[in-house]
Amino acid sequence: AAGLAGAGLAATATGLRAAPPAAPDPLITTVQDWARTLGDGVQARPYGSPSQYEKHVVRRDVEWLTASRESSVNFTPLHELDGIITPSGLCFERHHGGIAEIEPGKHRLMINGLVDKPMVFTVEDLKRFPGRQNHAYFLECAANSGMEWRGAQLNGCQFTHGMVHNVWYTGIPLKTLLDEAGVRTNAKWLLAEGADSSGMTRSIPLEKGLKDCLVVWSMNGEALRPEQGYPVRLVVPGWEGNMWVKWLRRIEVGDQPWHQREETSKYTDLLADGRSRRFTFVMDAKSVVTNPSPQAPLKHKGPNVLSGLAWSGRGRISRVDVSLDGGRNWRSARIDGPVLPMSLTRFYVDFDWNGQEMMIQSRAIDETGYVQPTKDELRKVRGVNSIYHNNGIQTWLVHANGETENVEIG
Amino acid sequence: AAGLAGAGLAATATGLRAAPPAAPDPLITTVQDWARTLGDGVQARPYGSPSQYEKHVVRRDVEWLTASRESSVNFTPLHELDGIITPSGLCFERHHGGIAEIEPGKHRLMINGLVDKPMVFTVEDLKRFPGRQNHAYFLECAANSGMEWRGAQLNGCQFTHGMVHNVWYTGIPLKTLLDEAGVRTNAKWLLAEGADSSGMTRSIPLEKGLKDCLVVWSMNGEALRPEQGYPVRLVVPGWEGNMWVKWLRRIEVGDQPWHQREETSKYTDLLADGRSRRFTFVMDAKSVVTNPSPQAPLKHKGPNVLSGLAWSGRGRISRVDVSLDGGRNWRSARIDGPVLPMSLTRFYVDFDWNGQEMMIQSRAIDETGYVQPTKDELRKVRGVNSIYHNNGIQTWLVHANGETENVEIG
Amino acid sequence: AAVPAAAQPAKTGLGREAHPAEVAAWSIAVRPDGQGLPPGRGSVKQGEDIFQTQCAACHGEFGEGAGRWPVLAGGRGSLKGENPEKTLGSFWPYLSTTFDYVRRAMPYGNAQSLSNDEVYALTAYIMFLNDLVPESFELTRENFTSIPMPNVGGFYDDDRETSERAFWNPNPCMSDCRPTPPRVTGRARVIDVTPEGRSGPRVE
Amino acid sequence: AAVPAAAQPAKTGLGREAHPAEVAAWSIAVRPDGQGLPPGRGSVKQGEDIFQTQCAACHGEFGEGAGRWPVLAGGRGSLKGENPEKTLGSFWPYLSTTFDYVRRAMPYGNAQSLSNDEVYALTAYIMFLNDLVPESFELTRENFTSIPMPNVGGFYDDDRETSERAFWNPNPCMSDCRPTPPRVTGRARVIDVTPEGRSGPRVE
Ligand code: HEC
Ligand code: HEC
Ligand SMILES: [Ca+2]
Ligand SMILES: [Ca+2]
Ligand SMILES: [Ca+2]
Ligand SMILES: [Ca+2]
Ligand SMILES: [Ca+2]
Ligand SMILES: [Ca+2]
Ligand SMILES: [Co+2]
Ligand SMILES: [Co+2]
Repeated sequence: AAGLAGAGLAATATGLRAAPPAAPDPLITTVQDWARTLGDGVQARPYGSPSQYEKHVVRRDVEWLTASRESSVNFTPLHELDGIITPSGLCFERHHGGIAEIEPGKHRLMINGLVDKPMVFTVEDLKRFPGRQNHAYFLECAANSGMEWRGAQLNGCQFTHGMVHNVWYTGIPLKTLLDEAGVRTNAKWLLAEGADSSGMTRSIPLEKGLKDCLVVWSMNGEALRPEQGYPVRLVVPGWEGNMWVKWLRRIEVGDQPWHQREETSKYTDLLADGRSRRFTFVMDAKSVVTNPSPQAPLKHKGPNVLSGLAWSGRGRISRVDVSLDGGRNWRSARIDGPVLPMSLTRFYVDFDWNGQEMMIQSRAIDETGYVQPTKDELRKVRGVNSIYHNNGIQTWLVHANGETENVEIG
Repeated sequence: AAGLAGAGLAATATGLRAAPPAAPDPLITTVQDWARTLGDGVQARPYGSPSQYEKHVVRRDVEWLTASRESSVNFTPLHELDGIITPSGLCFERHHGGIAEIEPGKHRLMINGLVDKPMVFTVEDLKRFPGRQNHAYFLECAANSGMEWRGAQLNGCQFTHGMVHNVWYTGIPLKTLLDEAGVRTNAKWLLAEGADSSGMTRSIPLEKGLKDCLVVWSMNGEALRPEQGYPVRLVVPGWEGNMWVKWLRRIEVGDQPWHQREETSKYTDLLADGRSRRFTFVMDAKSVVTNPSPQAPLKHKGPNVLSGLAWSGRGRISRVDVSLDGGRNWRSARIDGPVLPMSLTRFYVDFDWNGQEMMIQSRAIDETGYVQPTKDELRKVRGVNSIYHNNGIQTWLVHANGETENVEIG
Repeated sequence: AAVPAAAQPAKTGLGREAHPAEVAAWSIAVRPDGQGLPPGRGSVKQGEDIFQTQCAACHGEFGEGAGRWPVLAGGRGSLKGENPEKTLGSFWPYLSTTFDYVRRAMPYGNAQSLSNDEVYALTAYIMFLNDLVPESFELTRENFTSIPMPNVGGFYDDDRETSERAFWNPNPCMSDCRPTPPRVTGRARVIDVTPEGRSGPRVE
Repeated sequence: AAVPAAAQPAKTGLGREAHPAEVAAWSIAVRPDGQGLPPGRGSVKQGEDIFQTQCAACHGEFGEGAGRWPVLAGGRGSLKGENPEKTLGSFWPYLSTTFDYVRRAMPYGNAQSLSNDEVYALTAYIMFLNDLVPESFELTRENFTSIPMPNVGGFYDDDRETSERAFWNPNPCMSDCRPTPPRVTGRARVIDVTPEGRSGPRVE
């Protein structure tokens, strides 16, 4: 394990602690304003926001990506977060007709098609169904990392990997509503449709709909945010985010897929031979080191914490390996926090940095034994025209001065 | 189980579904504005907020409770939430000198007293320690439900039980910092001190500090909110909220408790004989039905979901029982979502309501076998002057019209 | 025909039956086999007029796309190249998708404002722009499924669990996994298209 | 005296040693045994002057509390009654708590602005208001721990796990747990002190 010798992965004691400063720190020896005068009282902030010193922690977009911000995307600032849950205000946004602002009393959810009786539900109806459930699931856009197929393009994990979030949902199984309407025996597919101005639609195999899809009205404990489908969205665990229809207004039951625009023109994976895979629903296991990363460079020699996220649409993460030398040598990371199926999973490597250049990578392994491939392994089987489902191993080059950049290695 | 017959706890089918309306719903047959025109694009909301239709979901205070809002409390709207996690913007606030607004680069954390060397850490230092951890813990103010000792007083679970929240924390064990400073063998107590204008202090047994206390900088994935101690707070799992010192600036190590104002004048439990219990740290098992409740009355006969929260400072919740007839008959609720030690736990009872009056109660049982007592059982052993640690069973009276009120029963 | 499932799960009685007019109003999805197509018709000529008024500003007079707005025509033969252009003509397997999507989502910002005849006409015009039909063509519910689509055979269902079986690996290499140290072959920095953090949007 | 622990855990080297002046600046906690008391002194008389200027607006001229601001004097003998009043005289077990708290937190809104002598004087004055010392009294570091406190014996450590052992119950009753149906004995509605939801604060 030669490559590990220089930048030791083990947290070993690094000599003596720093001596006291020659002069005392005036931030300690003088009474600061916040320790003397009264700050804001209760009810200054009936609904609280982050500190004024955290204004840089925001979703960001890449303006040149799209023609209009109403059909566009912004990105979760993964490098500023910790744990496994994404704060609701920072969950990346992807709209196709802007944010539908729907008064919940005016929202309707219809189940029609191959059912005994077509049904209409209000949001209040949904909240009265037995069997309400809570789950944390990741939602990843199939186009996450899509700009990186041909090589390193964007300098920051917010942009390369930030089309993912992980949220606690409360709702009822979609099966409950299908049972209420009575699904006919020849049914095989569902069409989920949104109430927004793109009328977003996706075909979903009935089997998935009956297995673990949820109709939810709550995220991270409170009502869904408008950007995330308020008042009702579909949750399709482990499958590509585009299918998690927001502002869900209709489920049609049928015996064939609909081949909608979002499953033909988009979200099909063009391979090198000019043919395309379709219905590539499941998100393969993936991971990214969020710290250090280009937006969060290393600042100190000595003890440091490397941290990152791993996830798999096929179930639980069973292991994450980290390399500091571009994939020559690997060590398994420490996973902390809950390891839930189809949920982001947090990993850490506590390491000492002696200032030498590093090529940091992470590699997720899930409970099915799938091992996150390198980008080159992926390109070998898919070419570079796929747009979607780029789960290749990311490389961050850390320079001697701590600066960190997105690189391709060969 | 006579009392259950009228308002059956079991979710049984209630006859036929409603027929289609005579006229179609225009909300369906006409194209709504949100399905036609473009809504806000990405980056209209770099840090998102709840829907304009959720403005009633806020922390609220009780103005007559305190002389000034800078030393006061507001309450989590428990009846509007679901799952186990409290959104950061809705976590109740309790300040003693208002919200300290601290620039993180100017914050210092000192460890002094019975240590080999007194130490000073910056926030950046903390983030470089090995062994970073993530945990969800409830924080309950010892005075939660304190207004209810002499009888039903406030009409809403937000006010009777809203001094509790449940948050994911990221940080390091306090032990890590104590080890770094080197705790002397005669040390027995810690003093935790805040940087706010109340200089908040609490004595904490060293044993607890070494066992599971955390020094954290992150809540629910992002930086602590200013109201919750940004940039650094102490986490004291299962123990009363006042000890979880916010804006943590100092840990002093000593061989005796300090008997500070918050552990003598306040947070001691005056009993009927005029003597007081002190150092009543642990929060006994407790629960509350959040829906229905006075602020969230029943609106429909037929299927309904009763929901609530249970928690214990001694570990995991093992069971929650619910009664609809004021405690004559009980049935165990369905627990959904993670059951974590010293964390809020969500329970549900799916039931059919025929419109009859109900007296709803819940009873938490934890893994140590502790059973949440009735209010009268509690008063028998504590009197009514305790202020703190009121974990008695709450009764909601649901009227035939669904209105729900806070009552005492005898 | 559809038959009810044998063992029906218990119903709660929540919700209500939909009115037939409600189902009709929201049943705008169209399938490749024509299921969901409304009655109606529209010609290339009619489509051209509507397109120039309501669509060309974004998609270009000939569907070539204005600025970064989507291209709707051309791209035939581009799928294996450096810059695949995916249009109705070059890529889309079914015509129904165009009808369905234009009806539900276009014109952008004024969705669901077109009549069924207008959608037939626009679909016909986009087909014409892609050289799939002559200028004289009229599209109807009746002839809808008879138009051959060039790339209909270009798709197959997800086969990753077999074709990418090698990614399931019980013994991923842990040490000395490559003979030579890696070298940098590309840098995002050089491309320089990352938004500057400091000039990004701010929450005030 | 303090000795280092036998098996020292590994150090990371993070942080730095504190400067003695830093430790001194932040070591404002005072214990019942006098540990932490700074040198200094102050008389009831001196305390009265400061109290009337800086404290009486909230706490009242005689510590009786203005409006809902805290009461600082009186309450002796009230602890078993309907309205216990907890003051230095009636409830607080240790004098050190007053010194410590006034120094760190008062006057409210201008904390940590008093000199040590002023805090000694104010503590003396609050003792006087509580009839614990005569008007001529001067408090010093030296005599600090010699003043008897009325309720020092009124506290004992948490004993819930023994005194409330009955709350651990392996078989809580599940049915017919009370002979008669419960009746309502009190209603929050009657007291009517709940803030109205609709008039509550709004997020705009
Ligand atoms: C103001 C700009 C604008 C106008 C006007 C407009 N479109 Fe579009 N069109 C778009 C955008 C943006 C998209 C992509 C939306 C998305 O993916 O979220 C799109 C997508 C499409 C697509 C799918 C393209 C693909 O490759 O998937 C078709 C077909 C289309 N438009 C047809 C039309 C027609 C027909 C009209 C006129 C009736 C029209 N558009 C008017 C902006 C416009
Ligand atoms: C502007 C109002 C205000 C002024 C002026 C003020 N106080 Fe206070 N005092 C308070 C409040 C409010 C509290 C309770 C704070 C809390 O619990 O968060 C308090 C608490 C106290 C307590 C503890 C009471 C208890 O029962 O626990 C003491 C002792 C005290 N003040 C002494 C003083 C002294 C001495 C001064 C002047 C040097 C002073 N106060 C000036 C508002 C004031
Ligand atoms: Ca201030
Ligand atoms: Ca930060
Ligand atoms: Ca609009
Ligand atoms: Ca609500
Ligand atoms: Ca640049
Ligand atoms: Ca009133
Ligand atoms: Co896909
Ligand atoms: Co207590």
